[in-house]
Amino acid sequence: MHGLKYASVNPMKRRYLPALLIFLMVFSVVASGCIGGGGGEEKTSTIVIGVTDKVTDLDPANAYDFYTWEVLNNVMEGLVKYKPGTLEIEPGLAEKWEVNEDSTVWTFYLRKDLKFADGTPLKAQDVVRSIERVMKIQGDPAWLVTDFVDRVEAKDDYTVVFYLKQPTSYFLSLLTTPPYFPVHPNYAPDQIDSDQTAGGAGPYMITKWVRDEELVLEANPNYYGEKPKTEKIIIKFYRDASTMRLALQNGEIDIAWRTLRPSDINSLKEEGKLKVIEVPGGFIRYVCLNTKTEPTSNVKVRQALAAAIDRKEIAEKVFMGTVEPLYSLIPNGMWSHKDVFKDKYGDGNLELAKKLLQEAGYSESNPLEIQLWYTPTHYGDTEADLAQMLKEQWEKTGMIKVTIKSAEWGTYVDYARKGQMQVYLLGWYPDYLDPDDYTTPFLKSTANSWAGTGYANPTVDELLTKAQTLTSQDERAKLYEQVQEILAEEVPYIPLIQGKLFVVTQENVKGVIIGPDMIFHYAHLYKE
Amino acid sequence: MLLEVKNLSIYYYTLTGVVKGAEGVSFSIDRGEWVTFVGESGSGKSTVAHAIMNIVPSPGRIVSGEVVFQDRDLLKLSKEELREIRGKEISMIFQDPMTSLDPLRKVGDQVIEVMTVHGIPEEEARERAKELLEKVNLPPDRLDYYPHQLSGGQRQRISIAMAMAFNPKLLIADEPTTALDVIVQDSIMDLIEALKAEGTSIYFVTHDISLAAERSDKIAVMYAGKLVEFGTVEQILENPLHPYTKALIEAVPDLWKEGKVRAIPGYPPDLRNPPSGCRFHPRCPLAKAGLCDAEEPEFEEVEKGHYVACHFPGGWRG
Amino acid sequence: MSEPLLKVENLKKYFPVRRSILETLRKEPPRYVKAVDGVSFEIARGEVLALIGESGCGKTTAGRTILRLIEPTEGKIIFDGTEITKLSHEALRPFRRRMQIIFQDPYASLSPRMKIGDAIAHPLLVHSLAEKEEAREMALKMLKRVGLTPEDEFYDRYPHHLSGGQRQRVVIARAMILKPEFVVADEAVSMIDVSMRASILELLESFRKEYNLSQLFITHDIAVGKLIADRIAVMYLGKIVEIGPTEEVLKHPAHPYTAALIEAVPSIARRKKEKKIRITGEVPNAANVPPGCRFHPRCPFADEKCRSEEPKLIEVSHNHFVACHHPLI
Amino acid sequence: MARGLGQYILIRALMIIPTILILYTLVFFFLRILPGNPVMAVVGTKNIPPEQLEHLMEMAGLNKPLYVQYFDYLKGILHGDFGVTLAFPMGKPVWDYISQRFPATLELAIWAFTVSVLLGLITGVLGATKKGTKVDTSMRLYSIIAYTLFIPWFGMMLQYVFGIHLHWLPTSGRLDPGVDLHTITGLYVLDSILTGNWEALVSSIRHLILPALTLGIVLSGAYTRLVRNNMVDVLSQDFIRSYQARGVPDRKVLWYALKNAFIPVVTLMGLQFAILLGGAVLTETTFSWPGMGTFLVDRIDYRDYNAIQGAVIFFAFFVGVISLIVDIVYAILDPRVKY
Amino acid sequence: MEIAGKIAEFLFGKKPGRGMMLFGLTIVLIVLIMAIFAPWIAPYDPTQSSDDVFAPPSGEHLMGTNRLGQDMFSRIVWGSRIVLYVVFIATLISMAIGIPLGLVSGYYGGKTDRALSVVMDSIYAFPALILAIVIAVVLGPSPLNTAIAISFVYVPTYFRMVRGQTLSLKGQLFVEAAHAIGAKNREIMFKYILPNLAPTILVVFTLSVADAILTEAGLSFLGLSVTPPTPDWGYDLRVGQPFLLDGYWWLVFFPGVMIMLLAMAFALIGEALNERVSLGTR
Repeated sequence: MHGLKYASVNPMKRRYLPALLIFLMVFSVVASGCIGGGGGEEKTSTIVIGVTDKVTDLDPANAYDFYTWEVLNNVMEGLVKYKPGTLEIEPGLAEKWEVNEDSTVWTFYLRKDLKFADGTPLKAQDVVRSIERVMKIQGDPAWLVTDFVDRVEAKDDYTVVFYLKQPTSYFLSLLTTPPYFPVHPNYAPDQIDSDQTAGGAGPYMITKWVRDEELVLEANPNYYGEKPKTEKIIIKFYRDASTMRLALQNGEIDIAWRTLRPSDINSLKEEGKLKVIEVPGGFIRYVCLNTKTEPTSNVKVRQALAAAIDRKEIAEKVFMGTVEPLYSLIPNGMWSHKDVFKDKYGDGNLELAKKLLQEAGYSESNPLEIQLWYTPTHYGDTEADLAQMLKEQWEKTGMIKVTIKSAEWGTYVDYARKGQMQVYLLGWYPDYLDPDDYTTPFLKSTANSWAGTGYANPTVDELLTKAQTLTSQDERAKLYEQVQEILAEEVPYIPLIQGKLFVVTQENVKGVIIGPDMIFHYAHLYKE
Repeated sequence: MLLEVKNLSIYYYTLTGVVKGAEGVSFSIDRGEWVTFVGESGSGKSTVAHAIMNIVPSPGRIVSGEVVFQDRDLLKLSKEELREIRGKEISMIFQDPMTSLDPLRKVGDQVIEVMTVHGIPEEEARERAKELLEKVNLPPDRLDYYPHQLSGGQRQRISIAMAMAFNPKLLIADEPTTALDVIVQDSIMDLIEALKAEGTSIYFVTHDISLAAERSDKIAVMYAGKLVEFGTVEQILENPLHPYTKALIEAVPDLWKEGKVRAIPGYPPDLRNPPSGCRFHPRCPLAKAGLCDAEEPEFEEVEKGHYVACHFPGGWRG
Repeated sequence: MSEPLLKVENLKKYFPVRRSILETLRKEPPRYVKAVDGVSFEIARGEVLALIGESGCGKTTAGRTILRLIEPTEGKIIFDGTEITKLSHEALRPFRRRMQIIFQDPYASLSPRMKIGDAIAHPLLVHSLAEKEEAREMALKMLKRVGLTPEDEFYDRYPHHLSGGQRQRVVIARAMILKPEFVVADEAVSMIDVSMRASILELLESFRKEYNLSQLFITHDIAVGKLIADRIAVMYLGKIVEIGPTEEVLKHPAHPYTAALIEAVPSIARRKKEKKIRITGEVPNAANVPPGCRFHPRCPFADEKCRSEEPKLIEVSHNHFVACHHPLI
Repeated sequence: MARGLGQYILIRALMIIPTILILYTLVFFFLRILPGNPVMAVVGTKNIPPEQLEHLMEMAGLNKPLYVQYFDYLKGILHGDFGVTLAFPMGKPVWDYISQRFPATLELAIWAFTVSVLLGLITGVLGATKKGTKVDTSMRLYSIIAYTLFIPWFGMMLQYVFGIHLHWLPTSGRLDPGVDLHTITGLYVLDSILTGNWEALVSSIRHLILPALTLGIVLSGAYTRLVRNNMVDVLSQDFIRSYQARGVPDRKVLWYALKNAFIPVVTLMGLQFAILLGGAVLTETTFSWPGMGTFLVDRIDYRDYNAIQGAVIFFAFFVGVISLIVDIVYAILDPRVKY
Repeated sequence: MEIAGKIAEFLFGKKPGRGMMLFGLTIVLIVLIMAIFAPWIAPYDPTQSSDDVFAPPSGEHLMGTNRLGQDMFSRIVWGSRIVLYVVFIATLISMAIGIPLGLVSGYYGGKTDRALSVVMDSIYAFPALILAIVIAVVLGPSPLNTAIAISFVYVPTYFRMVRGQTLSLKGQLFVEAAHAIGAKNREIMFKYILPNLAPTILVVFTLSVADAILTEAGLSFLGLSVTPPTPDWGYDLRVGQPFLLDGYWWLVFFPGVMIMLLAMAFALIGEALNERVSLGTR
């Protein structure tokens, strides 16, 4: 009636309805498909592990991060290894070994039945080739070899001799690290071979490798030792903990490993549908204080900051009980550890802090002004909360004003090395499990330039050098205790907390074994 | 009687108010007759043209009236019935040849389509398209051109070719030459005249009364949405009865007329709020207070076939 | 005859055809649209010359080039004895005051965001002819003068409040406030409703009388030309093909094109006329000007000479010139 | 004509070069404003001796003067060499990453793009044909709401509803664990079809649905608006009435109107694609999608100069190619375009 | 008074899009009031942690509390300051650079114009968020730096719009008329062209603000905008995300809704303005 109007034509419906219907159909098929098969049929021979870490570099000559080392530990093996779940060294590729008197020459005798995953025999020459390769490539972790090993020789097909630069009492623990693992001849001889999947002589071999997406391990048929309990391990890489947790709760993965957020762990624990396995860890967090620049060059200021910190509150609030307070740089449970900071300052000792601040010339009207730095991604989401909590605790004294600053990791590290930050947060994963690794890099003036605290004390240097060469654990322990006392007195670092490790698994997953070395050996895993 | 329009009213429901585009328009067109509608822009002459085809653009709406074409009220037909008539019985050409062809399609496809949608097979339509182009003095290869490759005059010829596809009973030409130069205008008018010669009635819209003078049989004068005068060319031009018609004739510069032109004082009214009474009264020299501004004049037949809506038809003569 | 106010000699304006990147790369020679291709004429003080032609004949370009709103390619423009063709923009400014232009489209020639009063006053400020207040006063007077009353109410209105006819009055007011001696009226009434045209023409005529204003009246409508012009010049494809006194040209057109134009104009007074000259086709593209007489492809009288030789303007009667090998008189 | 088009494409393609150059230069210098570098990021808190640090810097080529670094990289780009990563790991060709990550982004982008154009067309045409009615108003509201949806938030809500709550769809990644797919193009859906892998096909489509919907819906708003406005415009034009007056059936008229209204939409597509890639960063982050966006964000964390530069250049190139394709499509669709 | 009335008429008059305009302005006004009077409106210190963690919305905590026991309502209220600050600084910077550059470039044309256009087009065509991310990371997190990063990607928006409009206005008759009366270039640019750009600039301004709000949120979502404990919507959304799985919906819901409401408010205003502008002329 009123002119032509498209309203009544409705070609839309006719034209697009089929498309819409098809879309809806596909959608429902897909959706229902997942309800039906979402749980998936039980594949007992496969276990899927989710991680948020990355495998950076499959070349042990260059890999220097925790998770990659774990993978290398599963597809390779060293001459010696830790007995599962302990700090006890047991034979690996070498069935026995000898050491000379001053522990500078170490001789290892290989097993005769060694083969790489593809069946290529593994001989002493392969060990030498691998070690020399690390020394040549000079990658990140190369110092673990070059700082200690002068040269290495193959006496015959089954005998390897290491000549060390200086006596090293803890050489066997060094040998458990990936730079010492023999690698398959396929690895490029003198350059980094990041995506090489040939591996070494470990219980597993890599069968699929899609960077940042998926890594598939299958049992190595030529492994000399016991066959892994589970034929196939799939590692899924997640970008963040939330999606990993979702996948776990959705049943897409069997195990959520490194690293769920404290809050996730807490609520999963409360929920009780999944198993939460807690393992002590050697990971430590601490505050660095610049001893060279005002106002932290004043030892009273550093002590006051140390006194005002309440580690229990941090552990509870920021980390929701997934960490434990730490009162020394040497972690809880390691021999020679002493709670030096607790003894000297206690926790959240505001009175002492105020007193020290007053002695340093500060008051409520003339507060100490400091900049607290943190890095937002490297240590995870909790880092910002940690910084906030420290700010609050320090400001509780009424005499400190804290400004929080942050920088991305690459810049942050540069600032640290150049000593451009005042008060800043860092963390430490051990390279090898020895008190030396928790003291020398921090306190020895020739080894701590990376930390940027500018700390130097000749007495400490001397104590640490001595401790390195001694072989008796008791004697060494005494020296480390002394060093810790000095640390608490001079406060170039304030230890905060020590991490724990958490593995969350589906009910039917068994055989999670993680030792003090924090490495997860998948070979013991199985599903019921 | 080919077409009879009765009491047709069209309103535009715009955001700023209701524009009464045309109100109470009644007239009729005989077979083979050429009726020209003149008036200023906004007087409703095109609106009525659109309403006959029932294609008043949104937000316009036909609010009342009948359009009886060959004894059928077009406004009551179903879509399909109306579609059958459009382009076949009644054709239309538009003012702006730049925009009245689809810029994305070859003109040939558009010409052929007129025929195929009315049931002529594609092949036959193609042949006839060539003939049509010849009829409007265009080489047949123009069928392969896109509209932008043609001049305004050529495009208007294409429009006429399409209008001629079925020897329509009625051609509605909505200011088809406004955008063209005089020489081209002349040739387009010739084409329309040729169509008329074949028996087609013409509803021609223009704002140029002199253009109406030359070829029409009848002239309808519209002012502010109303039909104010209707009659044969002679009646209108030689004996205009409405003061507006007279003023319009006097306002047009004419090459063959000596003497001055005279402007019409004032401005056309805002159709959202048209003047009361006779809509022309604010500009009319004859307006009488109390009558013209209060009472709307009837549209009455004053002499045979000569209608006017004025309280004082021809009143200036004393 | 006294010295003419405006003298145009052999004016040319070629626009380069925008070449595609490809053509540039292929080093194809640049092509030109010869919009104005050698135009000469004079206008005396107080005289109105109508420049008539179909769209695309170059009449608008000619008008603008004369005011140097477009830079001429060649030729001379002499205004009141001074050659302004090569003047710098700064040196040209005094002449801007004396020469004005009125455009065809009253909708586009006013800034939508400027009050019309300010638009009229602005030229005074540009030429420092008045202070702000004074300029306002003068603008108000001018508004009244062009019939936009009450003027103080109109002063504060914006163009979109006005009808086309009213806008054109504003445009005229803006041009006239400087009391120019010469104005180019470019199709000044062709977009105005028929009922309003006459009044605009009357307004222009009144200024002509008041200021002794010379006008170049550009139009496609000969009837309008007849109404106001002293002389008529007919342009075709960038050239003047005929020029002469209005009466003379209309009564005795010498060029077939002029004749055809005149015959094509619809008229109430002469409804059923005989057509003597029928021309076909359309104006060709100015980028491809036909050789010889540029009108020859459409001319019913064209012969070999027309196809090869370009005709010169010759005087056929007093002051009446035509460029045709076969003039009709 | 065909030759003309070919040359036009070539020249138009060459115009991508300045774009790449400008963005490379910008990013190159921006990256070096602040202290810190990828080697630092790698070394981190590790106790590495200064000589070895120096060695690492040398390996990464970071101890050369800035301008040398600038031109070295540029030279590489000219040979299609995007350099090697400088961190985690060091020395792996950036191209390896791009060729692995880009298909993921492309696949997400294609689907999201399809969703957005389809939704935009449907809602826009609906709005235009019912101009002034409630339908029109709701379509316009849809357009604005879609446009202002915050991708991570919207994504999370979808994850929550369809993943956590209903368990219908996976919330992250591209394939279920353990699904084996032989990749050819890196576009998983296509690869699944090519290899006839039904399991992978279902799995990859299911993984795509949520991210593609998130991104697609957000981007559809702009299309809705444009399609509606163009369509309203076109429908008011004479040629539409002229079609009607010729008795052309309404459905055909609507189709012709749509074609005309679609042309400006094509020009929008190029730009929308760039916006889409930006949105892909947030989408990929929200859904742990292993594409270029997450790659870039990760690499920025490490300050991996070469990787960031490479990714930016690749993005610039890709965006250039898209706009080239859009231009060509435009030239084909619209006979008025001259080239 | 008269001007105020006209503005009111322009904004609220019975014109198309009045509803959109009113809704948009109301929200913007609310957020503005929140920002200005934050200290009086917020019941708690937004950075103060407490033992009352993960409290759901209640009379005591209108929007609940987060993992550190901070009051979410107070954080939302204070967070409005950051968003508005960043967005307006960013928009102002980009307008201050983009508009004059576009005007001059478009008006005079030539080689500089062409070079500038290539640069601007390149940035314009590049995914804005990606560029903003790169710049924000490099500059480090602070509201001002974020504003700079965002402004960087909007300069081309203004430049291109102003340049394009200038080009088309330059060819308009009224500009030619200005030449004809002898006006100088500067006068033409500022008296004739710029006022005609104003409505479009206003529309682009509101739309780019809407867009910038989302960009800011995107940057803070990636952790690139502010350092804690500064309250910021995007950042709060990011840190609240993991807790969505535990059912603490208010940590994500409120910041997300605020971001979108504010962006939507500006988009609605822009849409309504757009209609008014296209209606106003002609």
